[in-house]
Amino acid sequence: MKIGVFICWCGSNIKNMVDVERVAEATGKMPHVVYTQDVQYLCSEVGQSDIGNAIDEHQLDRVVIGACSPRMHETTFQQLMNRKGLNPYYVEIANIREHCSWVHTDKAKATVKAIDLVKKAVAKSYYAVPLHAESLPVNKRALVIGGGIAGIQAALDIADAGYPVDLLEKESSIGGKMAQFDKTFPTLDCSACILTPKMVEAATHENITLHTYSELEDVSGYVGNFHVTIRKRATSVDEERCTGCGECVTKCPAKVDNEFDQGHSKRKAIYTLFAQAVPNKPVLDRKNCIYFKTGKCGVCKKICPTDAINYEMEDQLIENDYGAIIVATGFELNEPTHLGEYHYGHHPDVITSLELERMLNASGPTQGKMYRPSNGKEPKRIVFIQCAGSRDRHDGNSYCSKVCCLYTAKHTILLNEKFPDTESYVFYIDVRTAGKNYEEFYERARQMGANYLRGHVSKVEPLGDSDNRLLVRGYDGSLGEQTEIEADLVVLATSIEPQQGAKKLAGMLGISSDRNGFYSEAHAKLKPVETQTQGVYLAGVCQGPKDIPEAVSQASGTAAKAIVLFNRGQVKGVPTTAMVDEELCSGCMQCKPVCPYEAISQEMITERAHGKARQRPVASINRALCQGCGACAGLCRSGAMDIGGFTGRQLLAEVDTL
Amino acid sequence: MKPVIAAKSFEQLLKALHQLSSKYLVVAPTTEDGVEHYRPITQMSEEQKSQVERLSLRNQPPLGSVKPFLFPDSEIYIEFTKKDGKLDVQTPRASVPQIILGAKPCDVVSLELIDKVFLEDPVDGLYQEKRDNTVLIVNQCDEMGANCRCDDFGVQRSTGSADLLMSKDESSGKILLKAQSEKGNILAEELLKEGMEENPVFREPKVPVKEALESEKIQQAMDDFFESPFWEELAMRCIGCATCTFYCPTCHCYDIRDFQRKEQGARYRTWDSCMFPDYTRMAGGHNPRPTRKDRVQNRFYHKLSYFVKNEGALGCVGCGRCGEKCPVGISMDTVLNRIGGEVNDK
Amino acid sequence: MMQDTFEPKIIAFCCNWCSYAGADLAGTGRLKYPENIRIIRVPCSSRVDSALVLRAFQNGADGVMIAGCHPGDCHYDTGNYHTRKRMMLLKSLMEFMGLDEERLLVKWISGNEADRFKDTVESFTSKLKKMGASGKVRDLRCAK
Amino acid sequence: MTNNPLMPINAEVINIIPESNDVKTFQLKPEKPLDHMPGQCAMLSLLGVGEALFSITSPPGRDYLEFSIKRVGKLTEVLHQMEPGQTVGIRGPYGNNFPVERIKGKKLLFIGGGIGLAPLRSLIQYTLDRPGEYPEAKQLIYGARSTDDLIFERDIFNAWPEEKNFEVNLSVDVEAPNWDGFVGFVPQYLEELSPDPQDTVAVTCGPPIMIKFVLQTLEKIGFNPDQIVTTLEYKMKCGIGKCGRCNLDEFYVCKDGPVFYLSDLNQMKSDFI
Amino acid sequence: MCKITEELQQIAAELLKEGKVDLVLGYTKGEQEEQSVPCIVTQPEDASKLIFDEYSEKALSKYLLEESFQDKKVAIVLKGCDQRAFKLMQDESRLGREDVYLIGVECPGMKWGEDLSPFCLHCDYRTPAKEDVDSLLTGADIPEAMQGEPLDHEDSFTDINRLEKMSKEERFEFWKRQLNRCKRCYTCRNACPVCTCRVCVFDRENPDYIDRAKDQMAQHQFYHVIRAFHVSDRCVSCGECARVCPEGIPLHLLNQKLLRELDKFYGEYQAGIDEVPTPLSHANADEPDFFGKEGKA
Repeated sequence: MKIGVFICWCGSNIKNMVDVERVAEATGKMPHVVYTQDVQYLCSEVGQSDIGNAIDEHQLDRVVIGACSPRMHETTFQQLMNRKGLNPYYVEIANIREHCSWVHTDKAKATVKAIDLVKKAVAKSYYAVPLHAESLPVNKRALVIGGGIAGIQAALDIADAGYPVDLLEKESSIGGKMAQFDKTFPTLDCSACILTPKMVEAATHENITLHTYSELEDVSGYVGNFHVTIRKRATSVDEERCTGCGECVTKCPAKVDNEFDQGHSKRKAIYTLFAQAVPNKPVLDRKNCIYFKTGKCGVCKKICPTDAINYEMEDQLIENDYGAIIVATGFELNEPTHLGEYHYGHHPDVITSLELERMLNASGPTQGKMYRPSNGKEPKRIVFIQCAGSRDRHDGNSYCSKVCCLYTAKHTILLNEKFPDTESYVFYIDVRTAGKNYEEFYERARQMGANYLRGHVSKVEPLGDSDNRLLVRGYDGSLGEQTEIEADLVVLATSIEPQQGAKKLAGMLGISSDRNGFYSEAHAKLKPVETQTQGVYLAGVCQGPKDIPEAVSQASGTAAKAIVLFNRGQVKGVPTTAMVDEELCSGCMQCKPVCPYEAISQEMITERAHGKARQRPVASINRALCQGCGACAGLCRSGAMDIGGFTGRQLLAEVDTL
Repeated sequence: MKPVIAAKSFEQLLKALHQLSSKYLVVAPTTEDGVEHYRPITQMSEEQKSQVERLSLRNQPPLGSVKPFLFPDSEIYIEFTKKDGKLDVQTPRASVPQIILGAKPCDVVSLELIDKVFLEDPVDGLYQEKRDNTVLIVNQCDEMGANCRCDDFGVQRSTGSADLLMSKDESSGKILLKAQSEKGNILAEELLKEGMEENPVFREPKVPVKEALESEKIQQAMDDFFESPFWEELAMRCIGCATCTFYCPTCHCYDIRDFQRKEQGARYRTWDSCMFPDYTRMAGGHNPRPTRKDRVQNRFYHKLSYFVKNEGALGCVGCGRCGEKCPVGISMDTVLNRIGGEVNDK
Repeated sequence: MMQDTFEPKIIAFCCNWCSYAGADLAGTGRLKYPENIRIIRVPCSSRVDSALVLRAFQNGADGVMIAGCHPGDCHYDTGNYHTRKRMMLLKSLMEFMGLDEERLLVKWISGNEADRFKDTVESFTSKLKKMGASGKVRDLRCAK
Repeated sequence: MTNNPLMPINAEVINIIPESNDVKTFQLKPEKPLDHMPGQCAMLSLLGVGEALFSITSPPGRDYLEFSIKRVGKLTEVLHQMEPGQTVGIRGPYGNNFPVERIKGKKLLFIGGGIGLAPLRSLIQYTLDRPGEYPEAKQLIYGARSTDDLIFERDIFNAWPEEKNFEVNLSVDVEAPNWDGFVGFVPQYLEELSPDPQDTVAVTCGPPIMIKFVLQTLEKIGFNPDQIVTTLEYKMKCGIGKCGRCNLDEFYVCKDGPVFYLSDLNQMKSDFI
Repeated sequence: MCKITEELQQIAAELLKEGKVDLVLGYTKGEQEEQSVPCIVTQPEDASKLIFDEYSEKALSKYLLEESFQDKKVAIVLKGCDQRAFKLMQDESRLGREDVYLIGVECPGMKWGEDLSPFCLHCDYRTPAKEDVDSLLTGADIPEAMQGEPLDHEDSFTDINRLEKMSKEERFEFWKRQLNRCKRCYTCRNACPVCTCRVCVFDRENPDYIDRAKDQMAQHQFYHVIRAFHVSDRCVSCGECARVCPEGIPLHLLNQKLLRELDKFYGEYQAGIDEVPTPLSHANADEPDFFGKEGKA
């Protein structure tokens, strides 16, 4: 072993506070140090060639640098090592500038410290091992889970870049929540008008394969190499044969509440989700189908002109490999029945915003007419209650659902435009309008006559009059007193929540959720679309409440990440990963749950002991996934787990030197 | 001349020994958190001192033997500093004279057995120096403790290299000491100066000594027993700890280790145990005694066969410590009871 | 040893992404703090195991500091959660054994908290000065 | 001063010869000469690192001692990083030696594997140095895992084949380019060569598994146990029969060994390998 | 003869007779008074050696990892805590359930000198769950002290409370005196049913995490802190470490202190009963932060 020690002056930055010559001299006496030099600027070309020459001349196999922070110039020196045919991890840097000369004022003490730091680096370099990054090929095909606007956007972007995408949707049509909306804020664009072209584009794109009425069954593998099983639920309708004529839907005798209209209309047991559904082919809801319940009926099968109805159809399991997975599973709205004070579920005229949205929608249950569910009459006074279940630490979710302020403003505007004689009252805690043109939009709502009352609603109760109207008791903060408003209709801005199955999906994908159940991004600021599992990205509300433009831009962000991955064609890990000493490893797998990257798995090895071949388990590192944090090594009892560049021996050597 | 001296009471003896503590390290048996050990009397609490008489005169050895005072569990023999490539080596200072009060005959014989190994050429100077510096005051047991097998091993009331014998005259309460070596004589003189008095007679132990096992017979029985499946059974029960070896007064195995941090370091020897796998495992991985059976067998054969062949004596004094503390109840009896009737018939 | 001349030795394990960067920033900002600290770079505070901490004390460190990202900011997402769990246990065990658990400092210091880094070193150093040299966990063969 | 037999004396490293990937030969000059015979060992140590027993590779009568050391553990790792001019601790020599008297006038068959050639080399050179006492034919069968693992290349390829009456047979475990020697394990090669046991003494050393099969093969081709000598390698600490660990039955390998006749080993109750 | 012993002998004899197992690992009467020791029975006629009583403390499960027990069908006697240890080994892939016949026994509480073990007084899992074993033998004579609700941790391990009330210096002196007697015989480690590493960190030589010197308090502290740490969340509270220590060092207090802290801050977890991962192999944002009281600067 031949070590060269190089001490940088950094001009006067180090030299003024540290006696560099003494540092070189003192460390030069350490075992295996065969060459020392102090140099004016090690990072300069001259400094670099000094090191290079010394490597050649003294056949150095390790280099120790005393200079600025390794965070500054580690790569510079590693590249130099590379050029010299030495492994980059044979260079060790002692930080004698940021951690020494710049922060101290006593030259003698600073010099002693600098000597210690360089000695520590030399001791660490005794145990340096060459390291290389692992790379793995990437399967250039993406899976997008969730066919809402975020999923569609991500799929289109990736497909446009030339890579195949599978778009998975659990409903029978893509479109998601946006398909239920009437208008979008702040432009009041017709939601369907901007969404449907995207849906059609996705369905017809040569690189996109739709899997509707399908769910994720299983995921294994890792970035670049996910193996996924998709369960395509039986639709009982042969897609190839069905022409989408709708005859079966018309004739089906079974009627059930239409979820798409929030129960404000009926649909058939065989149905398409909505008029513009993509694909526009019906599915048979077996739970409500008379044939499936009683074995009699079979009307649809009889009248189908193409014989597309197949009652024997079974769920299909489709297996595919993907390089990247985009999660865009969206959200659910909280059913505010638990908020007893609002009387939701007890009085038909207390409805949610989405119910109102459907009513206002020209293709909704009322064709755009407003009515009071209790008596069908047009409501004259509508009270909106904000934060119904959001920002509520006691009975609801502590977070803000973010979009309610704006859609409520939208609702008051739409009501005002369509039904000028309705009065809108809005109870709110704060009105949050961060977003381009949002404040203006809210101002417009107020100017158009919406009455905003800052305060909590304490109770909504039936007034008991013949019209069955409601009394809303609340606190008006601007007046500083209790107020009561008689209302025809009460609209609750309910809380946005993660999907029911979010946790299960997270488990399959190995991603984590925050305390509210939304998926966690890898870094709140700098990795907002990545997850801890490499190759799995987050788009839309599944990561947290957001509006459409945010969801769309996040979706494009995920697409960009997937495209970068596919373009690169391989996953390259970090060189400083965990390593398992199989001789020491018991295979107890305590380390496995510690790993945030799911990089540790169990593997069986065969070994000979006492004359017999035996199988035994050991931990195994996927070096393409491991990021080298060392949480596993910090836990491993027998020290079987180590981190390249920060091995137990190296850290012990450092500790022992100080 | 074998002068007998007497102290009026044990207290007086202890006081006299205290007076000598500037010259000698005086150790005696006491209890510490319920565990019996020899400890320097100067470091004892009053409570611990009150235990000394009982344990010194008791017919059963304490858990800790006197061995650590002659063959310490860790002993540095080279200290060094390495500075700027320069090596500076020191050897630790010589040992101090010490008195061990209340040692048992089994302790004495165990030291004689260790002598056979350590004082044989090449002489282990570290041990010899302490041996020469030690005065053993031994009480001959009148009876045997529950786990004692000293009678079988011919150790019962052995006085061999004891420097002073000690007994209590029950009628007068006097503590009698009889010197039987040069070191013993010197100490007796010193104790006389500290207020002890000459006494005409020494009280000899009451019970007659039983006939011991014949070492050659045991060795032969052991050799005949080598292939027995008993060893595998015993090894299956053993958990491979070092209790038996670390509490054995005749075990003398040691390891040599180096220690260094920064510029300072030491080379020391420290007790090792044949029950540890790494005792024989070589750096390359090969281990001539790879299984626990090999190790268990080696321990018993070392005591009951090899020692006889090499040193002419059984390597066990029947003190019973190993069996008493073994977490799975393996004792010398476990083996002796199995190696054949002839031995047990005596 | 005289209290005012006693210079404690502090070994600090700083995570590469936050605390080490914070220390770097203190340097860049030319903040001044005592020379007593020696920083060992680790990828994440969770790399540090109890053995390393105890080894530092054995070798004669008067204080050991483990610094990581603030909870929630870990570069590796969850590393510092492990750190705080493990180190809480280590500290409570040290306390239970009558060892000076105050000599083990666990601190969250982000990459932009140069002042916090400086303050931490200053206050830890002066605290250790008051406490005097560590003797309870030191291997006597390492005594200076 | 205390008479401590565990106290090493200094020896200067005067030369280091790389033998293979993980074996280096160290030429040492102790501050006081250590007189040894072939087969004996000595304790080498570095303060602060550790101490271990190594067999002496050089024959008696040189003004240095040679040790061929394979890098397997902590001490050997540090030894391998040393440079000439540095100092190591040494004490010894320890153990018995090859039966240089008993083998006088016999044909000699040396069988070595890997690093096991190290102790044999001392004996080989000893007998070559004294052709009058050892005039009969000599043969070496030596093998290693690969061509890279063969040690003492200057002896086995150059010096020894030049000697009169000395046949050198080499083998490697696995095929290698430019290798025209035997491919396979040493016991196989031994069986293939089947040297005549008449008036011959076989001396063998190597990894335990090789020794085991070599001994079987020797007996198979007609050697009697009292014609077979081997040297055992056990873990040792004191080297003087006191620390306990290296016993084989009642014998201490450090003191009563390391050289044993197979006829003696066969008397042992314990497995010696 | 107590009911469990009787049934145990019967089952053991049957299993051996029918060739269902090669050996039965249980307890037999030791050579000393009030001592039961591990016992291996291979012949049906020897089944009568087997006993089970209040001295059958030794946790037998770890024997199954020994080379001598490989490739054999073994029946093993397990108390509640032993079964927990077995389960943990199983969860940690140290062995499989298939080749072992588990004979669960109801534990009457083990002796601790003259008294009952504090572990047993605190234990709420004296008897293995029926579904976890192949045979379950119940009907032990339960001493009165064990008949009610198990004692709280505080009421059972009162020494911890006592130590916590001491000053730091008193605690230091207490442990210094205790650990001074440690000879590093590794009996505590070898007896511990959850110390199951293939290679123990304390046996590693390169790097040597621990020095072999027995005269250095620092090395003893190191050993005992690290040992307690490695066992901490995995401890099945059998009490073997303290029982086997020849120097009577109350090692269990270290483990139990850690368990108490873990339970206090992260919720109760009982190794070998609750599912893995054990508390130290996972961590999350919601756990208490002891080191960030001043918050972010």
